Amino acid sequence: MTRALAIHGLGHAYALRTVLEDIDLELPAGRTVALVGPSGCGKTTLLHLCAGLLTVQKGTLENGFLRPAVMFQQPRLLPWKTTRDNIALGLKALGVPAGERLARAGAVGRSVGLDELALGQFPHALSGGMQSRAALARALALAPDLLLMDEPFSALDIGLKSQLHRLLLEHQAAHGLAVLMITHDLMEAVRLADTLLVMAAEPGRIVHRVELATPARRRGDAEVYQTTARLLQHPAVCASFGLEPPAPAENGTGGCTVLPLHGDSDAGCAAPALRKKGFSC
Amino acid sequence: MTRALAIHGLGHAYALRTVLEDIDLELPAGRTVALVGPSGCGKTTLLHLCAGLLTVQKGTLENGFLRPAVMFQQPRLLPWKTTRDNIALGLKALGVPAGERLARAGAVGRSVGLDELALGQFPHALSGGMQSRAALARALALAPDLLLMDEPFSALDIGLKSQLHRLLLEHQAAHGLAVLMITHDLMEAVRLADTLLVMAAEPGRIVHRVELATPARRRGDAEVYQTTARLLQHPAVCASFGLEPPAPAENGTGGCTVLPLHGDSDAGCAAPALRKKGFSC
Amino acid sequence: AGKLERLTLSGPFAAVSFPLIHMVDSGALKDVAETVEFVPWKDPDQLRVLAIDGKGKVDFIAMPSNVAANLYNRGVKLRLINISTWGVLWLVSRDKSLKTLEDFQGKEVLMPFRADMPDIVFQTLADKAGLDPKKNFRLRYVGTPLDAMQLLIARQADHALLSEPAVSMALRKTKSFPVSVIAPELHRSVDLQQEWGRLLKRETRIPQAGIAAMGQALADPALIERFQQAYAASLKWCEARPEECGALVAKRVDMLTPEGVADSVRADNTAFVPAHEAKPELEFFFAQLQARQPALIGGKLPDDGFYHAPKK
Amino acid sequence: MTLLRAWLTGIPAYLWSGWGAIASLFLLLAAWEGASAVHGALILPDPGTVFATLAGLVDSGAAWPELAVTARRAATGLALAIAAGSTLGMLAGISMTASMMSRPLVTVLLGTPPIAWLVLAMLWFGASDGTPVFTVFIACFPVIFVGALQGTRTLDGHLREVATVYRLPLRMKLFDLYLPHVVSYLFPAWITALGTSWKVVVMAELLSSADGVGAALAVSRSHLDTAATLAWIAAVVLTLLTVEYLLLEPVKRELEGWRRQETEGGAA
Amino acid sequence: MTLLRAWLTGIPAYLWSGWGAIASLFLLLAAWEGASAVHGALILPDPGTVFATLAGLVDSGAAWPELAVTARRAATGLALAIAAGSTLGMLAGISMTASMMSRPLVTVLLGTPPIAWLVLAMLWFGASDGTPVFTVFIACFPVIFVGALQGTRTLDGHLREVATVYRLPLRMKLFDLYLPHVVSYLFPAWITALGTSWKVVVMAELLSSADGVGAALAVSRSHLDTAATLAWIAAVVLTLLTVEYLLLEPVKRELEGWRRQETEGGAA
Ligand SMILES: Nc1ncnc2c1ncn2[C@@H]1O[C@H](COP(=O)(O)OP(=O)(O)OP(=O)(O)O)[C@@H](O)[C@H]1O
Ligand SMILES: Nc1ncnc2c1ncn2[C@@H]1O[C@H](COP(=O)(O)OP(=O)(O)OP(=O)(O)O)[C@@H](O)[C@H]1O
Ligand SMILES: [Mg+2]
Ligand SMILES: [Mg+2]
Repeated sequence: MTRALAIHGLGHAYALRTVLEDIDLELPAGRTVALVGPSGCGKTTLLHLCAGLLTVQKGTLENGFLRPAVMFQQPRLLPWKTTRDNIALGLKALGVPAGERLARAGAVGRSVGLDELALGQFPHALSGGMQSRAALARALALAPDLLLMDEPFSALDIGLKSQLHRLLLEHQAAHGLAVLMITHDLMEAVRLADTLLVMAAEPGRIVHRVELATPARRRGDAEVYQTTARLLQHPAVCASFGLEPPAPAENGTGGCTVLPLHGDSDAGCAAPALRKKGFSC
Repeated sequence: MTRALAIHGLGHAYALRTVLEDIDLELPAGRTVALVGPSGCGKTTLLHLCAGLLTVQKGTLENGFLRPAVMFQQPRLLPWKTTRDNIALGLKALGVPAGERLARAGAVGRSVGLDELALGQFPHALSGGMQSRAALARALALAPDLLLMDEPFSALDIGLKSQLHRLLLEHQAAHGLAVLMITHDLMEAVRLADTLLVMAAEPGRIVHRVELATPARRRGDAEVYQTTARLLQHPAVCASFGLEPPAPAENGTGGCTVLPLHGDSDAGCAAPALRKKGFSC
Repeated sequence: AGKLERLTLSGPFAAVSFPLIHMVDSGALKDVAETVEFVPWKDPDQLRVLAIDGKGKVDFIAMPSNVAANLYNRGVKLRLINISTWGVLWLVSRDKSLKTLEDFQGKEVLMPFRADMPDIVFQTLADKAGLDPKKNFRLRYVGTPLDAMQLLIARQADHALLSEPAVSMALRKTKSFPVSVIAPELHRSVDLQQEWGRLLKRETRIPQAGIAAMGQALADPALIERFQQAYAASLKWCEARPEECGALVAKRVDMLTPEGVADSVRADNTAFVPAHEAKPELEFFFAQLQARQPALIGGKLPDDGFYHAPKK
Repeated sequence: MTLLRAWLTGIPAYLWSGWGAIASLFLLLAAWEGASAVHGALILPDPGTVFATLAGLVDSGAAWPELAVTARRAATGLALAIAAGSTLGMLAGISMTASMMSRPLVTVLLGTPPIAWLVLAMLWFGASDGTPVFTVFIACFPVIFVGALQGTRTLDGHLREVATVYRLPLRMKLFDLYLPHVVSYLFPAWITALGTSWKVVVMAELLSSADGVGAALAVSRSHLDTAATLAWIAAVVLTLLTVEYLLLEPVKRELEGWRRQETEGGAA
Repeated sequence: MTLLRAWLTGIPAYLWSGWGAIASLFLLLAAWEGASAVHGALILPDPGTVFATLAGLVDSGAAWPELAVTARRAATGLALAIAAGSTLGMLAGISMTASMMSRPLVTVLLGTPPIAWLVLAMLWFGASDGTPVFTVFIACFPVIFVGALQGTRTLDGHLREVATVYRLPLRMKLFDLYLPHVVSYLFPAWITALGTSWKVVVMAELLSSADGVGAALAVSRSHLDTAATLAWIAAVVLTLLTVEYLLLEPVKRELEGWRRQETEGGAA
């Protein structure tokens, strides 16, 4: 089997409720796919399917990677292990001897900004962001060839976020890592991904696909910004996020609004539409 | 006691480790204070002190509000109660009869975008974003006069985020709600807050304070953007987030970089500095 | 014949076993076997384990006669060889004036072991006296004689049906410090053996317990004969020297005191009677039991194979 | 009402999933049969004989009154122990001091051989139901207490904070916060206590009482009637299995429903 | 090693926090004294007399050998039950089928009065230690099994997914994932089993043994020597308290250290 993740016509239902339909996705080694979409559209479900935590009900999923690692939406650290031991969990499972394992865990922990004190504490004594960094470190420590990440940076401040973006890109360059990541931050997705998939809800499906030609490490801020802005102009994307596309006549740059920072223009942005019926209060 | 939260010289230590020092803060009814700062600097600790979950060790904290509500960083829903019952928890504690309580819980739940199906499910069957919305609804259902929120919108997509921003502002206008919120999204803070406090770590302290004069509901996108950009120029803020302020000569707008979308200019932005020693990998 | 390697005697902590203990202690059977040992049994479960055939663990075992019949009827290979205990049942009472069964009418009587032989004997006698055991007495069943004794001493009850050596132990206890300070004296009241004779118009004795032969002994009439002699001698020795017998037994059995055993030996009604001679009395006794509680003897009267008869 | 409904609707699905249980009971019977063949009927009669004897006891009407008496005593003692043990255990779990103070008493209760109580119980309760009920209570109370105590102390501190913040009154704290969590600790304790109660009541009757299964057992034991002895024991165990599978399990399934769905959702 | 160190370092802090426990034991003594005054020395001798008798037994050297024998039997049976119950319970908890199959057997074990086993045990083990050890095992095994089973089944599904994803081998699953969670269920079970083991071994010796505390108890009981009877029982209970507080509790504190800190951090 080639080192790639190949999904064709994948569907999933919880009991009688279909949450995913007809998903197609290719993820070869060394590439990054970012998944964006409204809350509850089935992103996590798709990720869990890729991780083998849910059985495939419909369609096919072929995972040719040898050493996948998953970072869940919640940190899911083992509360009875110190942060260092938590990070070393995957290594222990591989049979790495204690000394080496803890040294490597410590190094990875420090690389995501956890100091010695934090590494020695139990998870409950860590702040939210520190917990999610520990979870990220646990995944990275494995030196995986496929990294599945569910909103990995959402609990982090802007400084840490950009540091970890760099870390991830370096890691990817060094190890040829394939990454499937879920994020709510469009700009983050555009910055890191080679392929960007936009999902819509009910049932969860892919409605838009963007391929980014420039390699992520050489992608400039301007390009990131422009791509994001273009993305927000796309009707399918607006519809998926329940945003009203502004009338093209009114606004030169076009695109739906919300993240209004797409220029210095103070064009009047339409208020986002109500996504669900009965949206009141 | 007046309906206000007044904090003076507040400090806190876990065991021997000081995490908060000399915090001063005033939050009168109807106002919003946003707290931003690097991960692990003590924001959640401060919020828990305000919520009365930690005993005050140093300084004074006076809370004159009658009905505070807290939204934690993690959803913390009771796993054995359906979403609707979870939202109604605070109402049940107040002795609201079952019928009315569930009706009100349903209404609030729908207002944050949870449909009937989700309201009837147990929390584990909700997606991450749905859980955090349920936690928000639980706090809002109480019709509190003080709302303490820890990263309330970080698990939500752009569309929902802006919807809930509007919801919060409406709620505040209608009930004169005081809000203390923690966020990692500077723009969100600038959009919603009347006062913005920037914290730095080790020990956690307030290093910068911004008062926003325009009421939040009338704050335009342009203003939000400009204030955010100005904020990122401030050396204390840059230092707190571990960002290198770009040399003023090179860049017209100045300010440290990271969120590079502060204009169409594609000025070369310096890479963020490493915040901790030993940052490697 | 060659000497046996091991000879095992067994019995409960009651009068039937005292001679067995003396036999082991005095080396009466030294010429028959290398080692002779005594193994006590305390409850029906232990008895069952000792009694399973095929194992050949026990050779002579002391037990109540009805239990022997019961085991025999259930297919255990054993034969009754003698009866030595002819009366150990007494009513113990706080009231000196009660002389006959009729005097106990309307009184609460503690009765250990429901539906066991003493209970059935009591009921039979009551019936013969024209009384309904259920209506004319208030029988309170308790688990063990110990519980009955404890209730007596604690003055929670005034009358109890007990057997030796429990009777003697209880009487001794109530006269000795510190018990007597609180509990007034107890009296050996009605002798059930006397009542048996009076009401059933027979000899004043009940064939209550004896020895059964099992295992290797069954096939060895000479061994049985030898045992019978030794047993009869030891029984006589005990009767003649209650004090010495008491000391001997109490040394082996922690639960009994020398005085209690001695009293018991003085009081009980012993006589060595080979099984075939006791057969009529036994059959009468079994018939009485069968009439009320067939399960006590295993449902039917044992056939002739049950009674050991020496070859003339 | 909800419990009753759950009980009724739960049964069919439950029976279906009970095949494993039935299979293993048959395995047990087979082992019994084997042991009986080895040891002979005096020591261990075979299941056929025993169940025939039991059927005889039931037919003759001898079984029901004794079983009813014993069941009444076991149920009373158990109910008292469950009520007192669950409540006191949870209260002790909430307060650190109460927990420190109650623990050694529980150990004393647990470790004292019943012999020590029996005389006192006979004095206090005489020949009434009191003695076996008291014995059952003493035997079951600490088991349940310890479970409730531990369950209360292991509640997630985060949820406790939610309760503080939303100002739950004590009643709600007990019933909406602690109980649903503690139930998962109480259930093994209840199952243990249920089994224990039957065993203990039989033993107590055996030692002290004139009626009930234990007394019947004592009689058949002294008659060396092994088949009847085992028939009585079989009656006890069958009653116990019935109670557990028709009553306790469906209740458990209902109360822990949220947990089951979680597992299924997570691993399906 | 870590356990041993934890045991040693835990003691001083532990003793300090033990005042509440000691206070409640004194309350118990007071109640005993009161009851003794009401019922008289014959039924319930006062604590002073009993402890004097116990001191006499200890001085005369009569107590230690019996206690040692009994302790050996209780410890053996308990160790076997803990090993088998914890392991099998956890395995049954991991597999749904195993859990379905084992539950009724456990109920049968729990609910069968020891009378039913005793004959078989005597037959298999004779007069050796076997019978009491077996009885203890039978009494303690189901308690521990049920605790382990329930503990395993209540592990957070999320953490189980982590184990799947990080491909933990079975050994790690047991020791790094399940055991630390299950321990919180096992501890009440272990405490219960510890108490039960002492009680049961004494009762078994009382019925079937020539030595040990139970046999001594039988003797003093047959002499109607209430003071000695209670002295033996006091000896058993004191030993039990010692074992529990010097051994089990410190171990528990160590193993559940992460939980304690959590509570303190959360509520301090
Ligand atoms: N275990 C489950 N049982 C039943 N329904 C579930 C379960 N898990 C998720 N769902 C439902 O499936 C849908 C998709 O959930 P999923 O967690 O995949 O969303 P998501 O895209 O990750 O959302 P978010 O961005 O909020 O995390 C939701 O409507 C949710 O209610
Ligand atoms: N219960 C605790 N015991 C000991 N230390 C703690 C505890 N809770 C938090 N800390 C420490 O206090 C510091 C501040 O934590 P806090 O949760 O307040 O950070 P935060 O600002 O909310 O961070 P984040 O943005 O990552 O949520 C951290 O270094 C953390 O390790
Ligand atoms: Mg998700
Ligand atoms: Mg925080």
